[in-house]
Amino acid sequence: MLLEARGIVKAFGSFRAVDGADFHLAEGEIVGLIGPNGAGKSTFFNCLAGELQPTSGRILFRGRDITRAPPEAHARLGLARTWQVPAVFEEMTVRENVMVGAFLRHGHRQEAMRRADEMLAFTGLSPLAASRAGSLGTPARKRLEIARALATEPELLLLDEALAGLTPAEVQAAIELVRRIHARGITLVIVEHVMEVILTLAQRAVVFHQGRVIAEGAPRAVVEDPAVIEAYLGHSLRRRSARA
Amino acid sequence: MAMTASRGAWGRGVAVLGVLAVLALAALLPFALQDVFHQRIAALVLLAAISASAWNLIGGYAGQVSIGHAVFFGVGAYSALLGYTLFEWPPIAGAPFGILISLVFATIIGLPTFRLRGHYFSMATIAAAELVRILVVNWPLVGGAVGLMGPAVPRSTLDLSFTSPRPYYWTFLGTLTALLLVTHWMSRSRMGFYLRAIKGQERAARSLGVPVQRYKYYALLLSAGFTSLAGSLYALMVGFVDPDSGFGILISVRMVIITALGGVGTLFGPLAGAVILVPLEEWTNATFGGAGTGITYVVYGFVIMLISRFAPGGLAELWRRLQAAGRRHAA
Amino acid sequence: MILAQLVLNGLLVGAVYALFSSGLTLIWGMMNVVNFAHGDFVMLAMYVAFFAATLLGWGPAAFVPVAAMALFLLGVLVYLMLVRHVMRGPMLAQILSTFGLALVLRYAALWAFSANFVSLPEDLTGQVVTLGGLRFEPSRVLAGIAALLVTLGLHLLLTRTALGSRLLAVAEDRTAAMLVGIRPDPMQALAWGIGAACTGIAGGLIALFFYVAPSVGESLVLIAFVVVCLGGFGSVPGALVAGLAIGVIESLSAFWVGAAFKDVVVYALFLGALWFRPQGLLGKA
Amino acid sequence: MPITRRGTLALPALALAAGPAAAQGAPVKVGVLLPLTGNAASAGNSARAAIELATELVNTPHPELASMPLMATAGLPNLGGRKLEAVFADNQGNPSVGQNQALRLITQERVVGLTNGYQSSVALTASAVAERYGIPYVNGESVATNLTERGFKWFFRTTPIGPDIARVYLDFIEEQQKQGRPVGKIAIVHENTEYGTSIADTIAKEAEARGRQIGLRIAYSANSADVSPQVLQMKDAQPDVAIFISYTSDAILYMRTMRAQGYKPPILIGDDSGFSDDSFIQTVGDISQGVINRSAFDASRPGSNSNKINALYKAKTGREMDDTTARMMQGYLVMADAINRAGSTDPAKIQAALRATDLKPDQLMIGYRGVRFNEKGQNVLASALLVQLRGKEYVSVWPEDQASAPLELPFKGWS
Repeated sequence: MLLEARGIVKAFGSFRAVDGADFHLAEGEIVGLIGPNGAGKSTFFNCLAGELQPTSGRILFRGRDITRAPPEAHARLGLARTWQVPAVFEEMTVRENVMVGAFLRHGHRQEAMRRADEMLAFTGLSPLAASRAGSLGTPARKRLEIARALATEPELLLLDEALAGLTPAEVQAAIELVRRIHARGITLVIVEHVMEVILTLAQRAVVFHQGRVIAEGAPRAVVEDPAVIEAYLGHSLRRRSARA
Repeated sequence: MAMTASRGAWGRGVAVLGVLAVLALAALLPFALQDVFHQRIAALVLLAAISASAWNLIGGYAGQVSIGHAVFFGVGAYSALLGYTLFEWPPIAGAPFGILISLVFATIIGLPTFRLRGHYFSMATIAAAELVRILVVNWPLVGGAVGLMGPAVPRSTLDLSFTSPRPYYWTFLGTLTALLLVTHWMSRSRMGFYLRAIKGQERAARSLGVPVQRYKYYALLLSAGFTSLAGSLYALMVGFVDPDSGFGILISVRMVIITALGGVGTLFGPLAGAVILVPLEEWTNATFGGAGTGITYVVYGFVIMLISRFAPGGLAELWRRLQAAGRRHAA
Repeated sequence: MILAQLVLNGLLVGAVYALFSSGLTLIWGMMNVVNFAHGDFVMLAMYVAFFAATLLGWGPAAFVPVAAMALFLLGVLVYLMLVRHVMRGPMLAQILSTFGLALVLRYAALWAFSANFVSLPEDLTGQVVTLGGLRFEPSRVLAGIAALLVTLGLHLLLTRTALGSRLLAVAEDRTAAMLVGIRPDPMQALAWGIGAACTGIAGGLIALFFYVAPSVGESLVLIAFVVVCLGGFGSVPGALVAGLAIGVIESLSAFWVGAAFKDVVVYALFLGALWFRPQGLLGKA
Repeated sequence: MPITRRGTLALPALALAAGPAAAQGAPVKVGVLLPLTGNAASAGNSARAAIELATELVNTPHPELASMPLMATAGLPNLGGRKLEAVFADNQGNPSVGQNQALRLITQERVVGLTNGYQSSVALTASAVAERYGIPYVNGESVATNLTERGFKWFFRTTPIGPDIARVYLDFIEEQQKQGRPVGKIAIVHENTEYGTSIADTIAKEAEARGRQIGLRIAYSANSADVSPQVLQMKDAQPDVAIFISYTSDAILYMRTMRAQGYKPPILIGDDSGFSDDSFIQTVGDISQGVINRSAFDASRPGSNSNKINALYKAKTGREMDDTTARMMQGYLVMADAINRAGSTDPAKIQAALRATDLKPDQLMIGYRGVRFNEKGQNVLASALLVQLRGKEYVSVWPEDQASAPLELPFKGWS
């Protein structure tokens, strides 16, 4: 077991965004976390990444308790992430952005640069290496985040809506990139509310609703689960009625 | 970079030669300036550049805008003269103690305040510096409100008390060169990248394994040490320090202003800022000061406003714009 | 008795601090711009009051609104000519520009009005009232009431009016505000105007019992920064609470610890408060 | 660095044009360091006007002031009638700037001597430059004792200093005791920069030497927005004598707050500075009736030099000359006199002339017993008297032989 989370609760005041979620992940998997907006999947994701500390529950990475470990410790242990809204270092160049990640395992500048260039080539960003990251558009920023996270040489990569807001062609390219990352032997967790992405990419899907895991299994099977349909439908129905 | 390795080495060679040439020219400058007052202004430019460059390490590279750096400056200045007052040491002997005390202060101030974000951090540093200033004012052992005097008449060359500004100029030039070398090396190392990442996006930096608090602390230590040294050098030249000229809030603000004017987080920004600002201060004061109408500061303030209005990134931004224009022209 | 008098004096001074800080907290909190020239805004308002009272013989009912209007114009002008252009730059550019502005205003005042200390005519500032053994100057009570009213007014403006929600929307997210059809520039110019107008009211009232000189803003501005920060940036009620608290703490510590150390107590408590509440007393996390 | 001299020359040049054209050779320049901006700008600018006036008086004949040196004649007679020129420099109240400006005045403006400085810290650093360059420096107003304890050869000071002042206060207090007034409890309230602290220390030391206790000592910061706790402390302790060492803004606040809190000490002494500022009298004079002030400048006696100078100053500026301003002006005039007696612009000769200075009371515009320097450069004949506020004017009340009006106690304040 690469990652295991047991009974995770995350409360903000009296509101429980995550309410007793269990989760496990085997090495080499691609798992999709799905659920309607506000289902708690992002909060849960941030607990896994160390950005938020769960109110209760435990998270184990390779059997090691990382529940209260700070985000930087997660990175060191081999657990990298990207952000829903890309958080690139705007004032640095694309290469420098990736070098920040590479410096985690390589103290020397030359070595970090070599490693960064590798990742830029891998993600197809080499032509943009010298551009200021702040000048990039959304697709390139998302790619840059992935390159930067990969430069920390993770075993597990957590992608937070890495495909949201992309055009269909860009989505195809991104899916292809995710496959290649997986081919390098990196385990992936993908948070996505676009169902299609999960269907094509994930080996397993975990569905969140109201802070709990309501279904889990092969993506095809999960989307046909009545509970899941109810959750999504109910959600969109509520939204429709709210708008009216 | 599309540059090949050999061209990189060649380019670096040229850069090193260029820097050496500039340094040699800078060292010879006092001979070109016959006028003692101009020599002194040149020395003051370097002194201002040292403290601004030191501030730049934490304020510029790491983006933690401290407006309380006068603490370290004052500690440096006081240490130099306190050694003389209490034990009759040559003032320079106090400098290492100033650095040590500054590192302790940096720890005491830095560790709790680094949790604070943006303006809260700035305000906390102001409060900490004011706190120290008031305590010094009310502490007779360190001279209280009266301040501390250096040796009125030099007892030996060890007192480093000269009539000519030239020896000060060279001392400051040496210190600044060392500081800029350290800064340059730091900015290209892991630490430099980490600091810029922290400045850009603290959360993202942490997710990439950057121990944010630790690197902020390193930067503050480096910054505090050099700021303290600048204070000691100031005391050496002026031969006197009191709470306002050592710990006053304007000392802190001036470091920020000079760096912001030149370009935050750039190697030569603080120096460029000092080259503009210090002569501007002296020129306005010499030209308008005697009239006693405050026009000195009206002109001075207006120039600062104009620069910030048209180049919010400081002179470094203007420089980049010029370069870009040059490239467009060449193409 | 002395304790009661000390607390009363502290509250009255604290109200002045709150009044003095109300405009600053609006500008600072909503636009994330530190206005280093804030003290000098107050100084200008005090001179407006001074000249209106001495040259035209006006009373506070006339010169306070005039000072508010004059400062409103100044605020809008400063925003349009200066702040608008530096806001998108780094935080340091704002420090740089408002510091430059502060110098220009302070020393233009020195140039125009000389460095001499002046004050309003004695008949405006004069009376002392004794109530139940406690003594106070009505002008200070007036300032205290004004502080409450200004705070309340600002708070209602921001939370209860369409204008307020537009101002807040721009403060929250400029781009998003633009998407829903709010033009940010006029909104922010207005915010600067309103912030400066509050400062104008403060200056006009403080002039009633304080001396007026080009350097007067300098001696008040640091405490205003502390008040705004302690209250939580942008929190108008926070500034009131913090202002009153600092006034009383100063008064009591000056009496018991020593006047020279009262700021030590204030700064130490301020740092301590930030340790427990890094976002200020009433600030949002 | 285009350092020009336009600004510094403009006004003295005007003063020159006004006088009769007897000038031979270039004017003799004296550097004047003043805090023209910053916290003490008010004092600096008052002094600037006084020194402009002094320059005018030296350069044009003023027979009505004939008892003072250089007044009856035009220019400096021993230098062939060359004009005197004051070159002003703003020290911004900052010791480092003071040092810069001293250097500039010496090396660029080629002044033959330096005067003033105002803040002791500035006088300290600026005079160190003068010492190294061998340029005479006459300070007329800084009271820090250590200024004349540094073994300097080029530094002279005309003002009474801490110990002189302390003696005046304690002599006065002891005399009041002889007349049966209670003076057992003395309070010192002082601002906590160098000025207030050092004067307060000296008074405390002198009191102790005479076997008296300072019952209450309150240090405060001059830029406080509120001084009511201090007033309540005094109201609580009820001292017989209160000595205030304050700058202008805080002196104004104290008077207002004492009135608001309904507290009057029976004897209220203000130490010069803030309490002697014309702004103080204009803003809170009405509620400060009978406040006693240390001063060496008593303009209240008709026909005296002080009275005439004050009238000229008032005509020029519309304000009364205060003691600090007068002491600065006197310092400048001592320098002018020494240059004239030296008959040369050679610094060493001016230094020698300064050493030989022996001015009598009627040769001064201020109430010293004379000007004569000891080997440290301190004027041994400096003295102070006490004046009391009556209406909008200070009148001399003590010591009795120099008094122009009787002392009125207790402190009246407001009605």
